[in-house]
Amino acid sequence: MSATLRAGDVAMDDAVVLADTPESARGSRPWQRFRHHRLAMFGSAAIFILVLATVVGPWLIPFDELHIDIRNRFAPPLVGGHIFGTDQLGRDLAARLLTAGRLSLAVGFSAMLISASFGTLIGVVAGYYGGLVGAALMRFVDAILCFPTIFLLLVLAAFIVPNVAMITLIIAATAWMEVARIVASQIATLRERDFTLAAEMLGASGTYIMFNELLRNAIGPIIVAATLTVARAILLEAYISFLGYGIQPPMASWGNMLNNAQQYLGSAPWLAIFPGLAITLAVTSFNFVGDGLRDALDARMDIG
Amino acid sequence: MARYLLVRILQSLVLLVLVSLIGFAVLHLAPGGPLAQFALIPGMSQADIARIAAQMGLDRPLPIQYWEWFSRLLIGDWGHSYRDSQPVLAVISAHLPATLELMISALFIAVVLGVWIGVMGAVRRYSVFDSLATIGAMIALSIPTFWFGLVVIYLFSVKLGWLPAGSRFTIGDGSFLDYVHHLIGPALVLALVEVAIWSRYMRASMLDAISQDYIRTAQAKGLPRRIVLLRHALRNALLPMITLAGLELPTLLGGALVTETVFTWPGMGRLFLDSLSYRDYPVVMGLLTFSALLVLFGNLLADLCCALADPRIRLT
Amino acid sequence: MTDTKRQKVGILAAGLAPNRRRLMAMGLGAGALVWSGPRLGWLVQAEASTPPAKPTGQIIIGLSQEPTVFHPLRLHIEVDEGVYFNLFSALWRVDPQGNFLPDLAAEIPTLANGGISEDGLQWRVKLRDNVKWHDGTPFTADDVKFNLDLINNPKFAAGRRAGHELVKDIKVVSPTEITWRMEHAYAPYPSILSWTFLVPKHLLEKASDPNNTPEFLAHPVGTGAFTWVERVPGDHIALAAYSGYHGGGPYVERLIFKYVPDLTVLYTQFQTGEIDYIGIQGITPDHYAEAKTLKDRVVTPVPQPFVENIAFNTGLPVFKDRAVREALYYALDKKSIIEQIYYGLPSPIESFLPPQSWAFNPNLPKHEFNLEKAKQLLTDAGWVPGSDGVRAKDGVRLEFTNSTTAGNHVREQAQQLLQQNWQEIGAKMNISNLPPAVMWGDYWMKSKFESAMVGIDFMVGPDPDATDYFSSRSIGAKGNSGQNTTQYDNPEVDALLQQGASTVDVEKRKVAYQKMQEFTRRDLPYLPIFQYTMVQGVKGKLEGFAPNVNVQENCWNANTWYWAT
Amino acid sequence: MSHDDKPTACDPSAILEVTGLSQWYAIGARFLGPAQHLRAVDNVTFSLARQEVLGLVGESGSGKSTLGRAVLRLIKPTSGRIVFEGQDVTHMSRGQLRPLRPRMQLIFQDPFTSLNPRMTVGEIIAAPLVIHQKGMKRRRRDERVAEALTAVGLSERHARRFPHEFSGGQRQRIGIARSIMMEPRLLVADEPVSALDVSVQAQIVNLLLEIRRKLGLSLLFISHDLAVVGHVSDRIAVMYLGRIVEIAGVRSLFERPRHPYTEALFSAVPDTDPTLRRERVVLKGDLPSPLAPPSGCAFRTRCPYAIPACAAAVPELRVVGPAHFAACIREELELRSAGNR
Repeated sequence: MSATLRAGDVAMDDAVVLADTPESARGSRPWQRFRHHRLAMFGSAAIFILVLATVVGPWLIPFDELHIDIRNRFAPPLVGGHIFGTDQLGRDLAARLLTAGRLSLAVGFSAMLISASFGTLIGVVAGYYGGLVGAALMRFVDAILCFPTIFLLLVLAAFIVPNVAMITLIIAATAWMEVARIVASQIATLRERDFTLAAEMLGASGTYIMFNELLRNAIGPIIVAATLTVARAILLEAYISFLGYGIQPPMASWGNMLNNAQQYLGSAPWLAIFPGLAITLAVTSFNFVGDGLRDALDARMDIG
Repeated sequence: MARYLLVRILQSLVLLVLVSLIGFAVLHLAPGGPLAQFALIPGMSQADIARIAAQMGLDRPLPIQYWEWFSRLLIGDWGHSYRDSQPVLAVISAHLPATLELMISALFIAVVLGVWIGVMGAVRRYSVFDSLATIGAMIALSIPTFWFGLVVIYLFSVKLGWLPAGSRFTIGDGSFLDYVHHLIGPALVLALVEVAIWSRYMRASMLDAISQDYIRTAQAKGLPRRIVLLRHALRNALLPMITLAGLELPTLLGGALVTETVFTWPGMGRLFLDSLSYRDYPVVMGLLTFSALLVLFGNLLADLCCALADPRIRLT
Repeated sequence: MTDTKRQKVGILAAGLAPNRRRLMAMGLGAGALVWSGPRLGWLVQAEASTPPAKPTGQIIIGLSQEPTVFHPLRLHIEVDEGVYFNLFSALWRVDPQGNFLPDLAAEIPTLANGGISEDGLQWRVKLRDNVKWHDGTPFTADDVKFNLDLINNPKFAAGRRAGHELVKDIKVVSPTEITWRMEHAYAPYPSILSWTFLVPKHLLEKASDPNNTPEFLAHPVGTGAFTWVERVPGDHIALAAYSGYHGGGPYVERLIFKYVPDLTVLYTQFQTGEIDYIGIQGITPDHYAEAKTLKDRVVTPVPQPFVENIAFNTGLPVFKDRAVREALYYALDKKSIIEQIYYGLPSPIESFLPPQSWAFNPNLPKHEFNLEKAKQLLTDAGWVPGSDGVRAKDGVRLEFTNSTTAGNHVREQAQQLLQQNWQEIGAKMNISNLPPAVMWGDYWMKSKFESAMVGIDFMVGPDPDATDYFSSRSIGAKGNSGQNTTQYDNPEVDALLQQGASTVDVEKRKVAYQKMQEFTRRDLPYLPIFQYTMVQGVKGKLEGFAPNVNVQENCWNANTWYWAT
Repeated sequence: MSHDDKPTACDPSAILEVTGLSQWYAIGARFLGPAQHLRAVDNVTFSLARQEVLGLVGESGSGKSTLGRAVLRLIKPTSGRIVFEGQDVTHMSRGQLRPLRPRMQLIFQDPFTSLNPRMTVGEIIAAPLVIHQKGMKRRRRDERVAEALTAVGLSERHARRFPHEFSGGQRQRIGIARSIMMEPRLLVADEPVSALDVSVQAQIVNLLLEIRRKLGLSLLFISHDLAVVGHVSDRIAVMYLGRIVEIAGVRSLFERPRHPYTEALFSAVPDTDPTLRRERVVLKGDLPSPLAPPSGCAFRTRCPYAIPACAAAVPELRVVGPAHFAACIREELELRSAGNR
């Protein structure tokens, strides 16, 4: 039994050295890199403000986003206390913009969670087992990637009863392949590392190796991909809502606000401008953060 | 090489079958159908609808319908559109030129601008130009294409009246200049995202090339920086971009769909949306298959070009 | 954009042939056919300026939907008919006053001239002898027989067979004369024939499969004023003047149907002059005020026979109670919908029939927007508000979904206004809009919806006979053929419908239908909101243009259009 | 020579018996096109007694590591038979092997890649417990980790750190701690010190020997360094191009090597001055490609004593002395031993 061995039994001059190594040196390096990424910090701040605004904002605005004031349609910004004006039914645009943001961000986050989980699952299995299973899974991924995303999205969206959950699901359904690919290639490389063999040698099951040993090494790229997926998902929601297949009224999302606004482009351009800016800001922020994370979590710098 | 080609083509065919299977399943398993909107025509009985459905073969089991469609596809028969009864290939090829025109001009803008911005960014790394280009590209990637299109229409068509608000040409004019005039708006909108992508990739590729030993050697030998960069670095940096052109096809195609919608451009995207809402299954299937073919072909071509251009890449 | 098209489809689905029915109501149905002279180009004489000596210039017609089917007997949509009027000819056509004008026929068959027998069963049609197909082949009675046979050919995917299936014993007497027997008398048949465009026998008879005629579909050949030039899919269709046309004109070299899927862009192009005429959906209401001020443009609101409704599925417990339907009607802010959302263009209505119909009942109770009355009605009927403010009775919550074609923005605005109106009286309405291919399938036909916002033309054929929509024997959900999707079941209405359909005496029919309108106004299976109005725009210099409420497309007489010099 | 002298004999005291083991890899076996076979291990037979240390020595590419992994059934052998503790494990599935894993363990050559960089040392060492003793309380597990760390000369404070914070030698200690966690009966050490600084090598070797002594386990010690192997082992097997060419007790082998290749290896062992070390200086040419090994004796292309007969047939391992086997047809050769250079 190992307990019968005592430290003193063996020379341990090299073992003593590390007593002074600073604690958790590893944890801080990516974080420092991230903090020095100006755009990423800007993005984080913007996301924080957006989330805060959409969560708290609607209570601070003296208008209900669903209240129709039909005789006060198309009020331009700053008229009648409506800082962003009113829409085609006389609803306060600022209030709608914020609640729409709540929905758009929620759809983006949820779609990311679903697609990242599913993509990771597929990627891990494909990367770990390789062979026939892996090839079959990756060909499936390839096949779906052959469709331009918008085509696939529309085909799916055209045939479902549009509600928030379904929209989220179909966005996730068109966004998981990238994660799957990244994870599969990561896992396939990691699988060849000795520590995988070591785990196998310990009698670990495939599931244990995949999800306890390998997955944590692919977490960096997954986080990066997931962040960029949020950006994509927000955009995709806007696209399908714009094309008329997305979130249905009276619920507001940035996409369907734009969809409704384009008809009034000439007469009430603010209806199109504000939601468009909101989408751009949100998506840009997530892209900035994703970019920053990519630099900060660069696998080459970190994996032993 | 020939073997590689054969293997790749076989792989692509397998993918194509998968693609069509997925497309077919999604289309046909969904509720609704191509005849629903005729159901309310006065004097149209439900028996009439059933009769027409049977004449269209819509009442048979799905696997049989798929097999019929697929086996015809193999002999080059893509079926006929439910809407205008024309062969699907003819329908697609009628809409193809408009889309190609848009895609090629957007790609042209993207390559020229993107390569220039990328090279300048890499050469003057961390300069103000580089930072602005980086931020600009990130923002361009984040702007919803359709919204940008709307803004362009609002500014240049509605407010300034410089550009037409849509369509591909003025009927009765149709001169080259007229075509170009109509093309400017949608091509710029579609190019936006592509410029961003190309400049990002080009910058990375160029940075990679500049850091190569032989470039440093060449510089050390005292060759003018300009010559070194253009003759040696740029050539090597452009190589990976060939692949990008192939890989970017789905994005470009998807972008074209949205742009065509905003600018009422009579291309494949327009056709796709119309066919979808009419449940014109043969055309939708045809378009899905066609775009998948295009994408697969693009990827294959990119790989081949890359291999031919760079002897270091072995095709095994 | 897509939604404009879908909006169209939504309306479309409510009835393909709106205007022509009114013509029948005024014409044959009322027994007051007015004969016009044998010359088709009569309108020209009415014009002040004169048309050019030879075809000059081109006219561009803007459409928000794309015509795609060029075989007029096949399943097609409304927009295709604009092309048919100019490419093909029917036996006769109809003018804005509702008069039939002989086209391929030499004269209109009537009782007076012996074309139709006393009992309405024997028909004899005399044809023109100077008509040639665009390829030069003469048009004869054989062509007419071929068309009637083709429609009834079980292998042929004919769009509609109503009326035609009654035609038996067709005999070609001579190249210019044809006779047949009707299985039973059918008053609307002359009207049906006015939009039955004939196709050439010599080009189609050889096809072993009548549905598989790709050559003809790609290059249709007719007897109309214009010949086929080309179709640029997704963009436009071009027709050219036919020098051998048997009627008046044509006076323009080219007629172009341009497809612009976005109504706003369509309007912009009308504004800039790229488009000479906006058809079908017309100018959107929000552009009406601005359009009126445009120079050299004639912008006219044209009433349509569609009635915008809220349809209730009375098969559901919540809508079984008439008090609920009545209360919802009281709580419907009709005025705001019409004045704000539709810019005051359409007119409010209480009946399912448009005021232009001879059977229209003008004495129905006027709608009143009264929330208090609505609440009182519900409370009296036992619907009491729950903790969340939504009323309920015997465990049934006053909560339901409302559906329409997804993407129809203007309707969605009205829906949201209704939602707010009804919330105030404790009724919860949830919006669940569907793509047209789902909405108008079994969901609508088999009464799987809860409530729907839909524009319907209730008239069938020539007259106000709405058996299809109100008879308890027309409930699709109960396996019947028909469109009584509200599952309205009233024995008295059934009796009145029967009474109205079984007599030819117009006065007796009028009594029955007016009585019936009182019932539908009281029972409210549909809440009538307004009668549709289309705003059409045309360039001022376009001469010969004559709006015609009796046809699908106002390019019905494009053969007489020309540009004033 | 008698049949009993053959090392294939069934020995009840043996913990591991390997018979005719071959490990071939198909190369270029793609869709379309013929396959070639790489004979990484070719018809190898040996056994390992309980508590014995068997050294396995050979150049890189000779198939030592493959052999090590094959006997542990980390790979599926092409042919042959592996008996571990009396159980035939040759054809066992991964699932069937799982309960046996705690009793056979591997120590990796590269301490940098064999430890999961995203796991703390504590997690790494606790992994066997997590896998095999699922019910174990977390506190008990931490205790066991602490004990193991102490046993290999580290401190329990190190359990919360990540591998990259440690030096190579320390990492190897972590690897050893992990592999002894479940008290294995057989330990295969695959070049455990070759990636380490010379100064640290001895410590690790001594640690291994210490552990072997304490736990009473059998050790298959794989190395290209004959000096290290000689220090550690009871017996030594010399491999060349996938085959065992000589196998004997340390003393016997060092005093009188009977295969020219063994002699060549001796010549490469540094004497006293490490600066003189020049490996395989006496061998001409490179290691032949294992894809196309020379006919007959695979070593003949580089052997200073090769004769035409060497090409005729693959020489069998034969008894050349007490428990000393060699596969060379030139038994008469007087080869230089480790000492006389």
